[in-house]
Amino acid sequence: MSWFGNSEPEPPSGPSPMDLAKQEVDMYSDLFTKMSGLCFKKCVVKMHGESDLNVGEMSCVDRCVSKYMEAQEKVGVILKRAEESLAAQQGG
Amino acid sequence: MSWFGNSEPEPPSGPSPMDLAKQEVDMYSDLFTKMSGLCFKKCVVKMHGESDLNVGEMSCVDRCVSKYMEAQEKVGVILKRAEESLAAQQGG
Amino acid sequence: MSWFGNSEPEPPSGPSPMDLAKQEVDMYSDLFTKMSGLCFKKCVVKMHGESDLNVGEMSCVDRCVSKYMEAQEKVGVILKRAEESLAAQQGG
Amino acid sequence: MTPVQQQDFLQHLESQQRKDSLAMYNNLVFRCFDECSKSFRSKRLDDGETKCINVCAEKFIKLTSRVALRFQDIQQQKAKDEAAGVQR
Amino acid sequence: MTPVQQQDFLQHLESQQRKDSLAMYNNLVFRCFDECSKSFRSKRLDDGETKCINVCAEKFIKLTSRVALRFQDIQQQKAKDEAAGVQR
Amino acid sequence: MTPVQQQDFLQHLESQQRKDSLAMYNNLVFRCFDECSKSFRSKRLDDGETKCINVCAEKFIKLTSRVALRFQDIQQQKAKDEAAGVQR
Repeated sequence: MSWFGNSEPEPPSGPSPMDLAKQEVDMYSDLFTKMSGLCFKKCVVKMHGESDLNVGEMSCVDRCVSKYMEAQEKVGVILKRAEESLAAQQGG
Repeated sequence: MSWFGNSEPEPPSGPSPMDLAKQEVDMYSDLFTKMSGLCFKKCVVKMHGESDLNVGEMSCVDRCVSKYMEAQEKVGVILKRAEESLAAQQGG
Repeated sequence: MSWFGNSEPEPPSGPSPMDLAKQEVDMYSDLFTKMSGLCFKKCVVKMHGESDLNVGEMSCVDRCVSKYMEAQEKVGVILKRAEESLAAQQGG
Repeated sequence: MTPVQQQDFLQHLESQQRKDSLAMYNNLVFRCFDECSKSFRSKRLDDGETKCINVCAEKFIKLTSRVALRFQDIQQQKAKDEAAGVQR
Repeated sequence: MTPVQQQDFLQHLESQQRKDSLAMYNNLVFRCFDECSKSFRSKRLDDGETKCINVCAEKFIKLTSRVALRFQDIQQQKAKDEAAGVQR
Repeated sequence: MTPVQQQDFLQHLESQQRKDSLAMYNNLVFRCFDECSKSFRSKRLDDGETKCINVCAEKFIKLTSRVALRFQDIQQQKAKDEAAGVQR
């Protein structure tokens, strides 16, 4: 699985399940950080007054998370297809 | 200490002092990188002429660092309070 | 090699060649991520219509990569000189 | 996974969470200072800047908890859909 | 490097590539959602936003492959220049 | 900490510093190229872009050294305040 557009040496032995599990944990925490940051930027504009989220901000955040996760899924499908066509090209 | 708003399984054994010390080193280097980047953005605007910092830029950087560290402290207090109230809610 | 402007304790034993090799791999992958992101921002503006890169975008990307790598080299020379003068100051 | 691996994995999870908390702390200061710092004529934050940083930090913490809950709702819903073989 | 070190290094290379792919996935979603999400009146992406995200993701993937090829051309050219003692 | 742990910690400190230097190098190129690159009609940086990148890099390096000194002054001042039980 590599975007460097050239054939890589066959990896010696597959990745350990532990390594994969850890990378998934890191991936979700990166996803969470990015989604929170972006929904904050899009939904919370005024920094004066109340320090609670108002009703508008709360519903904006809920919709932002739902749409972000939908985008995550859609981009995942596109990346998968690109990977498969890359592998096909390299006779992988 | 987690922002995922749900109760986590009790960590098996506490973090090793070595792990904590290493994380603190990483935290300060991340703080330093972010502070330098932001003070550069706020204090250094013109990229032509002299390649030394002029007097105005130098005093701006000194004040930027001082205010940034003050913000670091203030946000630390707020995060600590939020953590404590989160733990209280979960009967932590 | 440190920007913290004070003399560091002599590192106990030099870094292992393995550690250096791994850091170089990480550096190039960070360089690649930054360069792709910046050239995307500079060369790909419209997100509607064709999902292929048009001729203009393709030549823009080629030039962006070539100029980015030239900048990488030039900044490398400047950093090296700054490091040497820092070491000279500290009688390194 | 063997008990030792499980232990190691929980250790990683716990260390990752601590890393995330420290990273969020630094991100929060960076974001709110960038948003709220207006001038550099003094070495101290003025009242307006301090108020802005407090509101910014409080709102970001509340937003993060809310995002965590919505994120879990969606993951649980997806698991149920997959179990029921439903493709949303 | 000893065979064991080589093995360890290849393992690192392979794990780094997987990490890069996951990081690119998250970066791609972040960048294209930031670029393409216009309003938050509904919980679902509308057609315009979906189309924009698709084009954005496809173009970014194609751009990344092209950057990789150009990057390799430059590295190979540099190696040749160095070998021929040419200072461009 | 035992001598072995101390050795390990110094090793980590030293490796972290190298990582920071490489990260600063990449950040510096990213920031100054973003700031200074104006057009993409040629494969080479023009004189104006080259001059801008040089000034940007030099200023950033000088700023980083100055931030490091100010940062240390504040940390030392905080340590003294804490020792004297002073709450600024």
